[in-house]
Amino acid sequence: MIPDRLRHTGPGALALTGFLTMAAGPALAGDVIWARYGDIDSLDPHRATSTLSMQVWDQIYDTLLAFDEDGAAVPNLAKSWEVSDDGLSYTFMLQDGVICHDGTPFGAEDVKFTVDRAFGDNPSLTMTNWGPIETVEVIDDLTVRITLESTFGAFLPFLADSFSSMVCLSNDDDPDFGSATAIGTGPFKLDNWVQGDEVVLSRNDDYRNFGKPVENDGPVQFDRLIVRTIPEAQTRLAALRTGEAHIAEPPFDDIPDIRAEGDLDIVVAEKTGQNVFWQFTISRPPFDDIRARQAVAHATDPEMAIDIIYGGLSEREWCPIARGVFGNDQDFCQQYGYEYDPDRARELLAEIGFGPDNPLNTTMYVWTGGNRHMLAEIFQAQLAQVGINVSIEILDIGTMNARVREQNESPDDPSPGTFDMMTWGWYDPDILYALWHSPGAYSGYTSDELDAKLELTRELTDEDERLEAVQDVIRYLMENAVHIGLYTPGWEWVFAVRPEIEGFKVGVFLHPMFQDVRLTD
Amino acid sequence: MSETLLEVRNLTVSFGRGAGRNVAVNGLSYELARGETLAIVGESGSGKSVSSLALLGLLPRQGAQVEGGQALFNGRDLLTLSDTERRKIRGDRIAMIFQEPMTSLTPVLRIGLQMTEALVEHKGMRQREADEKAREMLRLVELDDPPRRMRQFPHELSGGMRQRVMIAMAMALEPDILIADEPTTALDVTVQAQILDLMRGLKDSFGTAILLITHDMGVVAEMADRVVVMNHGVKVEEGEATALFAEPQAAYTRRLLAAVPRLGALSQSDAPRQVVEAGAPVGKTVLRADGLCKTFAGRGGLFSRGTATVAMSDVSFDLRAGETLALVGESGSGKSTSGRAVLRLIEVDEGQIDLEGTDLRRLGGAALRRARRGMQMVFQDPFASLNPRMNVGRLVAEPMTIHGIARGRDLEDRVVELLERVGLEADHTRRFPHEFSGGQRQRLCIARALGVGPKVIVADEPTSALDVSVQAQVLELMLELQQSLGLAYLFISHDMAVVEEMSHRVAVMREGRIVESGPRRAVLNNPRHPYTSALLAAVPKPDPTAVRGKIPPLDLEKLPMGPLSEVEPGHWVAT
Amino acid sequence: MTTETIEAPARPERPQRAYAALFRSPSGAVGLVIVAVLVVCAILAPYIAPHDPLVMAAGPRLEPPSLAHWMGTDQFGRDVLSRIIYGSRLTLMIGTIAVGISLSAGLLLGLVAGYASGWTERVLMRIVDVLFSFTEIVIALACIAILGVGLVNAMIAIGIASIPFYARVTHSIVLVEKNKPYFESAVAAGASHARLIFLHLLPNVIPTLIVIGTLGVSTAVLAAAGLSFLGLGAQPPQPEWGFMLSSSRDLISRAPWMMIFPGLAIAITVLGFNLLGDGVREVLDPRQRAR
Amino acid sequence: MLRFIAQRLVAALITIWVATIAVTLLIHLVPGDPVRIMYSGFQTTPEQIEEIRTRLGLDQPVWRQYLMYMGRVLQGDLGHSIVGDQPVLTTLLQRFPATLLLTIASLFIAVVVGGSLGFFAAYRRGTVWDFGAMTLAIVGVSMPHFWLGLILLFIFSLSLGWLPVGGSGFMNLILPAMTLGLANAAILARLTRSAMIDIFDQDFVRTAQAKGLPQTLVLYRHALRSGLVPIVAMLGLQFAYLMGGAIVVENVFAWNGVGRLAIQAVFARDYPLIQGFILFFATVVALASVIIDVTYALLDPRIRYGK
Repeated sequence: MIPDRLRHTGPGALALTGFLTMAAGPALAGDVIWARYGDIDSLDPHRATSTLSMQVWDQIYDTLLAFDEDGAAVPNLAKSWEVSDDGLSYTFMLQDGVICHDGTPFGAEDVKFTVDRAFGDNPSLTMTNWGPIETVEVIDDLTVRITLESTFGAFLPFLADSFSSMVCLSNDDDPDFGSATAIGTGPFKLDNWVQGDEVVLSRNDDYRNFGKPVENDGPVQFDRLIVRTIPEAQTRLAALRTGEAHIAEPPFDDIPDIRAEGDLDIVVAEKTGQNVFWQFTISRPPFDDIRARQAVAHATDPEMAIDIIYGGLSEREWCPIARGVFGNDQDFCQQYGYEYDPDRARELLAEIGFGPDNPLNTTMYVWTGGNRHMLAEIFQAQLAQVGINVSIEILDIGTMNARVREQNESPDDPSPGTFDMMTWGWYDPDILYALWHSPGAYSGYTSDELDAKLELTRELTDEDERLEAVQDVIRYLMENAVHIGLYTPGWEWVFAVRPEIEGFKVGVFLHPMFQDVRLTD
Repeated sequence: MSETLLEVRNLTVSFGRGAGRNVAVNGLSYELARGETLAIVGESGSGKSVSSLALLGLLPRQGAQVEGGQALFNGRDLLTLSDTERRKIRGDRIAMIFQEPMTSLTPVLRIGLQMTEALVEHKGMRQREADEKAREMLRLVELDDPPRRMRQFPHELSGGMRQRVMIAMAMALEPDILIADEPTTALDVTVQAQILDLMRGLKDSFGTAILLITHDMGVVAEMADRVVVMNHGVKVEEGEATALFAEPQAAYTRRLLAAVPRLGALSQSDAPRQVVEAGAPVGKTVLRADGLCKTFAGRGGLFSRGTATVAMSDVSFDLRAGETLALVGESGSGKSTSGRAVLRLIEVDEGQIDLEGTDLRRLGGAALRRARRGMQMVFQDPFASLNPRMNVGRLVAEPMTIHGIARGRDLEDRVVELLERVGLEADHTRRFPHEFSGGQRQRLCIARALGVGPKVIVADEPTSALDVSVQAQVLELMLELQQSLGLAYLFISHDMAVVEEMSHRVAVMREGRIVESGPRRAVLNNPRHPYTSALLAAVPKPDPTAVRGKIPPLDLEKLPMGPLSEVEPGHWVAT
Repeated sequence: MTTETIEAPARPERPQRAYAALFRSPSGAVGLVIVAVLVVCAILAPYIAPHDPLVMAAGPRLEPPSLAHWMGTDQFGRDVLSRIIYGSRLTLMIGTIAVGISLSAGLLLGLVAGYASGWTERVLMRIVDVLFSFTEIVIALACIAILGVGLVNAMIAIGIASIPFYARVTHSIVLVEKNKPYFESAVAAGASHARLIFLHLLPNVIPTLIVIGTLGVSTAVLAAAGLSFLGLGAQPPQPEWGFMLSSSRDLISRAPWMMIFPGLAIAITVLGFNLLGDGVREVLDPRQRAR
Repeated sequence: MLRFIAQRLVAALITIWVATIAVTLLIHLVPGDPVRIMYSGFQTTPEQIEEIRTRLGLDQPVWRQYLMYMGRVLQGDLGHSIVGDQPVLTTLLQRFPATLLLTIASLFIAVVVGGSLGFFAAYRRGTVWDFGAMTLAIVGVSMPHFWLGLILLFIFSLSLGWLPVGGSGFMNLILPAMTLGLANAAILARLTRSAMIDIFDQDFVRTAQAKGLPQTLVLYRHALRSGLVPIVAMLGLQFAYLMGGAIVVENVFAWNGVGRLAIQAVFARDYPLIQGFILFFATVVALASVIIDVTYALLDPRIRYGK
């Protein structure tokens, strides 16, 4: 099975957990409190995949490369690199004088430790995303060479992502690493993690920024960052209003009011790489017929739904990969897309024998949280208009993925096939390979033709050639109604910020950055 | 003996209101003189307890109300006193002891505290003085080691000891009146005798008047100076005890006295009264129990064994057709266990049970069920021994249905026949057990047992839950059935007088063993075992003229409890 | 006071009179009325409900209670009253199915254990006791962890979770009944196992179980609403009351009616079954009025 | 007495032991492949799945798995959670104090409110007061606690602003403890009432009255002291109920206890965490009931000085 990455899993994804947590230690003058609906899963970047975790790793660890404002991978801890002619060997030259939180210098051994660890006995959950790495060699203290088994177009972007966070060698053999301790080179040191409650981080005075798109390249300009879990949206808002929190995701329904009041700033992340799309059980009726899939696509109106639920905070996304990701082009995708057209949907259904007297009955799976269940209820009502009776099952992401795979793998099941609002966040079109190259992340639709097209997107390293290959895949997926984009982004992308906080920004692919944050009165 | 201490006039107590009103005591009047013992006697529902509870304001808080009358004590009407004033009299001037010594003491408080709190409350004593007084009282009621008793909790004492504590507690304040509500009913007969002795002694030394409430004419005869007889809430007769026993005036009293079984009435005959002309003679042996042993394991944990109780040890007897063998003993003697064991309602550990040549212990499942046809049981509590959800017709028919004796029309006829046989009516078949009185229910049980034509009936205290008048009728029925049908009875009872009336042979049990057995006449007239003698001596006689001496204490440790040996033909005594 | 029992006149224990008696018990009467209203709502939902419970935009979104929408509308503009009326169907279904599962299994276990005695009884009841001490919610959570989220699974989970309780109740009644002389009398009469169990024990166990089962419906409704509230039970667009409560949480200050009415519906229903259970108990066993 | 404690401890150990069997079986009752369900959220190759299966011991026969699991449990190792790979025992222990605090605070409220209400109703049996108290109690029993919680929250936090909406300080404890405590006070009031009515009907209360003791002495020394035994005995079960109730209430008020963790674990199908939770819960409840049993044994001389 292939890389898939979820920036959305984790138990924190429940919107139903409760009303607030104004926790433990007293907040101090130099503290910035960031309230979120859920907690991190682990301090170890190899042990979790949730966006909530990743956004905290960003503060503790640093990466060899970094994404610039456009999503291109640029030098960071690695000041430069060389690629061998066959494209299999990368030699990274590291910045001098970078210091880990425990005071040890950061160097090639730490890089080797991190990569080896990702492929070790208890490998990283994102091991396959690292690419076909064969060896890591320490050339000298500040030079490290990574050799691949085959060319890998997404290798460099991966090294800019949080999953490749550089873990210092000093963590080796520490049994508490990941649950109580974490040593990196990022802008904050870990003070304390109270599970389910808060992560307390304090400023790393040795921190220097090399590649992130921020103005302040030195240490952050406040003392502590307290990342607090407040599951209930209303409570987060209350905390924001009373000053018990500085930054928080507000309830969507309240955003127009907040904007109108003008006390709090609303920061909306762009180029998140997040995508929500339809995926079907193609292995059995009714969705083995393309017309059934197209009917669903024509019968649903994502624009109207996201307008009701998110009030313009999300956008219609025509492509199978989200805005900001290499290869995304709305105009290109729209020509193969499916407009809202209930009459067309009815026609298609009639062609395959469904009608008002014989409705199509099926089930839609939806991932919990982020108001997606409400969106699903709207889609359910829209589908009912054309004679598709849908029952909704709201599942946590793990169960949902398992269920989808199970559906795809049981072509002989007599019950009707299902479809789902699938969710992904990724920084590279390599995601399509993960999803649809046989056997496919969900054991879903595969074909030799598609496999060949996808292999090409991995092996090609030339940008133009790769773009053409990627769009070829997109066209194929859309024409066959296999992967139909709905909207972007889908989770953890709206922040309300108190006025005394200046300079908070969220970079591409949802990396929040505190380097420029200043507390004013 | 002349000064009137308490004068009750026209006392009326009722339960419930409106349509559900039920008068428990109706216009009761009596006087109690200083130092005398007045017995209020009656059967259940006569209102005897209610009337005395009403005096002290101790009626159940819900439902019961005093509707009228007066109770003058020292010139004041107890019934109209305020709660506080009545409380001051209660326990101080008028004390009370109850029937159930096992539950009448607060389980979580030490004896010492319970004995002294009234002294502290009423006499204003300091704790130390009160303790001293309590110890003295405990000595007076003949409890050993009073200081230790004071520190104990009620559960550490036996029933008899608790009743002594209750008496000591009541008498400690030297009350004018002691109300004793069935003070010995829950006790074994030997303990009862001791408690009655004790009460008599204390009364004499303190000069306390006793209001004794009881159903037992023997106790009345032994204790009372004067007697008030009640029936259905009304006083039917009042008089000096000797006169009342000698010449009862009211018809009810006469009936009551006639129904009381008197020990010794049949001392000159070998067999029970003949109630049927040419009754079936005693035949050959139908049931033989040999060497029955049963030990109940105590409830223990994984690591700890519970204390085991030996319920039966080497119990052997036989029973012939048309004969009654009585198993006699006090509570815990193993008599009921033996009765159940022969029916295999309890599995014995060892021994043989032989019913007409079949070893019941070897039978299993269907064979055992078939064999049960030969032996039926009548239980003590007629209220619980009939399934409340089955109507009488089905109840009586059930054993016959089980054994396929009759069906359809035939079955119905037989049910009616049986009902009539035991003195009930044919149209009772559609009724349910709760619509019948205790005596009627016991008749139903008997009818049910008779249906399958058993050889043996095990009757476990069949009349001890019944009033004496009802008891007499049921016993009469049982005799009649035995003599006309040739039934063998294994008759289990604690009541020596009933045993005498019913049995041909007697086996006396104590602590799981038979200590003496033999022909009834031999055993009762000429007991060879000290325990049998003590049992017989302790039975109160319903005759105020018969003066019984104080019963010498039994040395329980030294009682012979070994194997039986034959002292005369058929008469066996433990050695 | 055993010899002179101040005995109330024998009470009829038969069902024919029970209904009449139920009306004489005030709590029973109130409970019966509530439950009857609930049943009527469930049966006649399509005729009573002013709107389709599932149709969005039956009115404006988040409209406070008004003449058109007596209990207001939810975030999709669905009529809250109609959803509550239709919700009664789910509630009754939950109650009966969950209690059906636990009652039948518990009855069987309790009867077998109580009747069998010996090792069978000790082992069975030890297991039941242990499960009982886990508490129902934890067993229900374990079942849902196994079966997955959903209303049907929640019903099954609640049903399974209460089995130990019903088994204990049944077992204790069986023990009491088995030690009553009438049972021994039937044994002595030579009754077969089947006769003893079905003609003697069962009829005497059932009345208490009717009480426990009626009270159990209220527990089951409460538990199912709780699970749905946590998101482990009903799924959209099911108008399940607990689920409606849970979706009101984000809107609690903007649309308190979305929180008030479903909660009220649950509380009244549960109250109804509790009162009915108490009433039935009073009728069947006047002495137990205290409990 | 020592034997009594030993018996209760053995019973508790049996409970815990059965719990270990139950949790081992739990994972096998899952329809489908539990490893795949657990790890489906991650990019896992078939080889990895097999590797995980081996690591979790799920490729072994059940009895073997059980022995392995017991071996680890005895060393205090409840395994690692799937989400975040955190040590389960540490995670539970970190959250447990909050749950314990909530449970004890609610038990206190339940006992004080419910106990006195029930005692009062029993004493005034059959009066308007009794009727009122019992009406209150049955309404309380019928009220879903999550709804009560929301209402209290709406009134005291959102409308009046008197109390914070959640968190872990004392002020934050008030609402959840009230919610859980009041809901159980209603149950306890009914239980106390019937226990006290039983006591008031006992012969020894009549004996105490017959002695002419003042009513307060009869009530408190004789009736209440005796009534405490059955009432305290009920608290063992109440504690378990409260622990169970805490699971829901913690989720209403975002109280950071094991209950909230458990619900998250169920959602995420994090079986090691669910197993750990059930075992942990069973252990706590079993030990609590030992403590409560010993307490009531101390109150009851029949056990204290008995066999």
